[in-house]
Amino acid sequence: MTAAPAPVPLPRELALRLLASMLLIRRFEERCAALYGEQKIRGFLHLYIGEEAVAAGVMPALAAEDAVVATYREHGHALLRGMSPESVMAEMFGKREGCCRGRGGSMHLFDAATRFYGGNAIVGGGLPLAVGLALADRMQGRERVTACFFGEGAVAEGAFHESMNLAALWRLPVLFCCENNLYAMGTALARSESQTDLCAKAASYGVPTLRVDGMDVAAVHQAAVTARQAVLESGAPLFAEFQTYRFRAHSMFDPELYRDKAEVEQWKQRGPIHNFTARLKAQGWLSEEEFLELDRQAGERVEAASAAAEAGEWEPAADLLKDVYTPREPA
Amino acid sequence: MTAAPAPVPLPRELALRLLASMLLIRRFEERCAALYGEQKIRGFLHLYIGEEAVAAGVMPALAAEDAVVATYREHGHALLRGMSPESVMAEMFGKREGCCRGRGGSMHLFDAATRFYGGNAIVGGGLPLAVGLALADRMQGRERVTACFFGEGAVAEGAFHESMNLAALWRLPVLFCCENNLYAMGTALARSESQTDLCAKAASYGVPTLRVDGMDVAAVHQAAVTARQAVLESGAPLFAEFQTYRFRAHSMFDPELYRDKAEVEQWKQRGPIHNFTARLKAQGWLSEEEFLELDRQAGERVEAASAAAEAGEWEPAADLLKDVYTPREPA
Amino acid sequence: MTASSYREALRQAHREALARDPRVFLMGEDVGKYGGTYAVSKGLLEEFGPQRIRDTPLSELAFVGAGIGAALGGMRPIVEVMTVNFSLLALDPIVNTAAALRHMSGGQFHVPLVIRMATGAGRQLAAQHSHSLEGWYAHIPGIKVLAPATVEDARGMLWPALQDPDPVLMFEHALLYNLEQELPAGAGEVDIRRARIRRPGRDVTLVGYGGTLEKSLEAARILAQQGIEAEVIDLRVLRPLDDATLLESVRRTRRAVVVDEGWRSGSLAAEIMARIMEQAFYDLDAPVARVCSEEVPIPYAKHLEEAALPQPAKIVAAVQNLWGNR
Amino acid sequence: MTASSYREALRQAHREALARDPRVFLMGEDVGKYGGTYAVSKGLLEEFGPQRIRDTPLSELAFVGAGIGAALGGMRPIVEVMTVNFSLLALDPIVNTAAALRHMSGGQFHVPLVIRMATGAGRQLAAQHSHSLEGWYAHIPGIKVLAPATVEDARGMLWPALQDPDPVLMFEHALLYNLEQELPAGAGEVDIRRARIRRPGRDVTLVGYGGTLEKSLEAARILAQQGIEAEVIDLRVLRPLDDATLLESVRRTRRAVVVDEGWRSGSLAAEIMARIMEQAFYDLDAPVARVCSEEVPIPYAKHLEEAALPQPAKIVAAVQNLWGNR
Ligand SMILES: Cc1ncc(C[n+]2csc(CCOP(=O)(O)OP(=O)(O)O)c2C)c(N)n1
Ligand SMILES: Cc1ncc(C[n+]2csc(CCOP(=O)(O)OP(=O)(O)O)c2C)c(N)n1
Ligand SMILES: [Mg+2]
Ligand SMILES: [Mg+2]
Repeated sequence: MTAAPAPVPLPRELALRLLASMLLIRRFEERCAALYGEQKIRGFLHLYIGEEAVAAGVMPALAAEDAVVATYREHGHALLRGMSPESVMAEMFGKREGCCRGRGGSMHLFDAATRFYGGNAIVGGGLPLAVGLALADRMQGRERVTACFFGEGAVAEGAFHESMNLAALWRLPVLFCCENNLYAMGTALARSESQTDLCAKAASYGVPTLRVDGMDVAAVHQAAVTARQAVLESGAPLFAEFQTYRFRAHSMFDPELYRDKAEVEQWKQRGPIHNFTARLKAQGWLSEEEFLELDRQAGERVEAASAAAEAGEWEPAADLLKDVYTPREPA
Repeated sequence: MTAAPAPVPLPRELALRLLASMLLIRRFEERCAALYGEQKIRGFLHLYIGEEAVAAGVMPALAAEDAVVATYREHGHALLRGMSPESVMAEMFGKREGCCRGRGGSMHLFDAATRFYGGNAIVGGGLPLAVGLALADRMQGRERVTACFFGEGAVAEGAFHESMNLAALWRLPVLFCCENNLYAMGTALARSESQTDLCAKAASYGVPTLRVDGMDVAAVHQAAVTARQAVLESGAPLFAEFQTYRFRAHSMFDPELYRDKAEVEQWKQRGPIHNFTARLKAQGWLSEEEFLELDRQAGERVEAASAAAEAGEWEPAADLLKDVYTPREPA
Repeated sequence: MTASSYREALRQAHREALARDPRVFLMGEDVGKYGGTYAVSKGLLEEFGPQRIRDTPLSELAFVGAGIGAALGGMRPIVEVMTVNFSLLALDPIVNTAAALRHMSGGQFHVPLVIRMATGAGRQLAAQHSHSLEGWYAHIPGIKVLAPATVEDARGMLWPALQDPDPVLMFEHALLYNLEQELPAGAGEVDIRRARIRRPGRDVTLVGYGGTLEKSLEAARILAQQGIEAEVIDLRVLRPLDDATLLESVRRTRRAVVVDEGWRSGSLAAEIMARIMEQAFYDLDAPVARVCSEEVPIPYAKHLEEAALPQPAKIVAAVQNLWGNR
Repeated sequence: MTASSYREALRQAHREALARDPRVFLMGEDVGKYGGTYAVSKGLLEEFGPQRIRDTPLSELAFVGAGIGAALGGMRPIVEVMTVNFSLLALDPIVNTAAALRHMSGGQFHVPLVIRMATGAGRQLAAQHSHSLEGWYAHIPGIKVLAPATVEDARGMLWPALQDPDPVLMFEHALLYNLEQELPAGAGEVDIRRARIRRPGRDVTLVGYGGTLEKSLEAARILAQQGIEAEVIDLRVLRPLDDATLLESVRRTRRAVVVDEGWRSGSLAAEIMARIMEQAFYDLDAPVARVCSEEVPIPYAKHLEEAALPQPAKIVAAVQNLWGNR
């Protein structure tokens, strides 16, 4: 017996925008997976498929002047922060049109224009960075928030502990966004944390918490709006746990020995796009044609990006040493 | 108006032994301070004066087969674990009769015979070591406890977080003994932790806690007996916070700009030797002569150690490279 | 002789060690349920159980430190730090405890611990996942550093490393796991004290190790076609270095090129050059040269990554230069 | 000219920087209320307040990482890591973020951050408090490494380091803080790109830096009495190395000894020797020698510590050997 889906507590236009956002990520990453098969994209590729509601809900809650710090699983965050699919895709191809001119690849997307500070391939590596960005805002009297995304696996790292304490001690405006997808590579949360209630940990730094259904983009968005406001008002950090799930393997090398297919299937029933679409349809805000049109637009956007990346150029190997140091006038 | 001192809830013989232990540490370290002035002892010297009740109460609660891990402020722990004052003092002189043949000095006392694993000058450095020692006991089916001492300053380090979680996750028999003397060098607890209730932190790993008056050697001892038993029975870690205070500077270089003389004086009123002596006298277990005799014995013990150290020899400089690697048969 | 991959050889070595000594256990991130990031430990959890194949949380500092403690407590731990890149988080226990403990304690304690990690670039994993920092570790007194470059060494270094009373670090170049070579049926323990001449030659000595051995051998094949016979030395042991094998060769060939994936400045290659300078200066017909990584965080794009790393063509050019140099 | 200590010179440099640029702030363990472990920042908290003189918890990883973030956010942080020994806990943010960020981001971001730390042995602080690991840092592309060895450099390196758009690490040898030297009244900014000849000489080049400069000068004085005129070079900048000054000198004197408190194997001294080998081999009359620390965790006892470290007598002997060697 299925209860009728809860109505979406957002304006229709916004709701449709969130859906479109999730579709963009989904289509973009499906394309990436295919391009990986074609060896156009190499290195590590960590897909966000299944978790789209988190980035899709949080990003529109942030202001343009806010800063964002993410992980190696950050295509979605980069796209929704406003980076063009072309620049992201070209980066994954290793082309000079890429946001980092091919230096970074999938795990290291950066964008100065949107204050997107990466793209960090060290688990927990972004946390102290976010604390410092918030410190700079505080010291310069800027009313801003730094949103820091990280997986639940990072919670075991010393970097988490030190960063939470520092942010709380100095009351810095960091919005800690923990994407709890239950696994760190093959390690389930219960096999990495003695205390699996992550919010209980945050409380031990005196940091207020929110636990959010990360499969429900509307819930994520509302929580993110609330959270950002709370950080701005208190000037102090907040820890938000988004409970979510990745539908794909950890990376393209992962044989997924550590979890049951049935578990994955169960979570897929709660798929963020699937369910949100159903709710919008149920309340008459979306027809099947409209859905297909949104999906087509996302696909088109991705195709354009991938064609542009394909047509892009290689950075000359002679420029290898560029950007190790900032150029200065000769001595 | 002072209330009558609470009677000491221990057998008389044990109580007198605890007092003698504290006196030994006190006299030993006062002598060290003097010897530092005479330049017989060099390097860093961190005195435990004021905190004696903690080591004095915990050590006799441990079994001979238990392991002990300490910090750079570990003279008291070393002595009460059963190392001879001679070998400790000679080590501080840098003599070959020292426990580490002059390699370690004040911050690196070690003793294989009593399973005393140092002596660690990296704040938080002993914590993962203790987890590993307990793991070895667990894997080899030995019913033992590893007692790990560290200051409240170490709680901010990532090493604390990672070690607490690992010990709790794997249910390892570690007795975490936090010596909360309120300062880490010049940094007061409230200026280093957003959450100053340290037991609240331990709870976030699901680790049971005890908060103990670290100025009361009887309370410390009773708590330590209870705590060790709990660790043995549960096979899992326990976090004990001993609230104490150091009467002296952090090290011999510290000008103590960061705390009021009045605060120090106030804590001295609660001096562990002073108060425990008063209680023993009040209940008729100790006369002034007996006290003086105990004190004299401690002083004698220390004088003998310092004379022996003075008479000791220097390790030949030709043996400098000894003990970098374990000698093996020639290839 | 049967063909084996480097990965399988490592797995066999683990299996043997675990079976032979109950004190041996393996711990690290994803060594168990996931089957090992590089699949080295695949199947071991099923075979030896969760007590001896221990998945750790993401806590490099604590589980390396716990490995040290477990070694002190009588175990023989193998700690896998997924890659050298993450070992930066565990340098404190390695340098300040594992390496120093024996000396600090006046010889009372020693740390029979093996730490394994993948190292090196070449898979387009970009700046944070492509370090070659084994040269750093080779700087530290109190530890030993191994770099198996062949399937035989992958098979045979683990057991003697576990027998060593002191901490031994093993660096496995990530590109080697798929390497297939012949292995004698009863292959086991190898010597872990000496470098090995992998190809004899009279005209020049190429010094490589780990990921640069194959590249050096490839360069030697190309040089042979040009009439230059290069001797190729595989260092195998990065600390303590086997000066004798190295110098005997260089004194004979009178010329050398060191090939090292570390960044040029402060590379292990510099140390090899310094030792040759100190001990064989008057035997040299030309300055010793080196082919190292360019001084840049390793970039993602394939052509840029290739340009950043030592390659056979660069080695060949460096050798040719030894004659045209003056 | 007025006499100043190295410590006071550093303090003045901080005071100047804090006064001159509101984006500059200092953070680290005990830099404020305690007055700085080496009293460098004594009085600055009172003068500039707790916003700009920030005591941090014992969290080396987080506050170094936060320094990087603050630099990205438009500040000009000076992060004091009490000593190089504790910087092992912060290597990940330094190597994987500060050094790599500009390159990884394709030049979009840069990190104008200064990290200062005390280094070196000589105060009987034993194995865990006596490291000289600046050579390690000099291996990392993306950062710059300074080693002020004089009061003038202590006074003058901070401001240009803060003007540098990229991360700059400053290593202050712990024995130098009490050093007193004359300083011109208006002393300020110095060049942070070049090595300096601290004593001219024609017979041999001694290469030192930081804590080994004074020892090299002392050796030169002893050698002068024996009729050997040593030129003494102070490297000053450990990355990028100033090859020009070094090689000009060595080509002239045709002999060199490198003096480095790092452990011998894999020391910065090896890199200097490699560069001389590569660029001035045919100008040498003898192999370049080095005087480094013995390969042992630094022991506590005074006579053992002295035996472990470079000393003027060892430098003198190494120089004398350059003639008797063949
Ligand atoms: C310090 C560090 N250790 C190990 C790794 C290898 N690694 C990459 S992702 C990952 C799992 C992280 O899990 P989580 O934080 O939950 O993020 P998720 O991948 O689930 O999004 C691991 C172990 C790393 N990149 N950095
Ligand atoms: C990792 C590290 N950082 C800094 C230091 C310098 N230091 C030595 S003791 C100390 C204070 C430690 O305070 P706490 O843990 O409370 O122990 P206490 O000295 O009060 O006994 C500091 C900062 C160090 N030894 N190790
Ligand atoms: Mg996860
Ligand atoms: Mg304290």
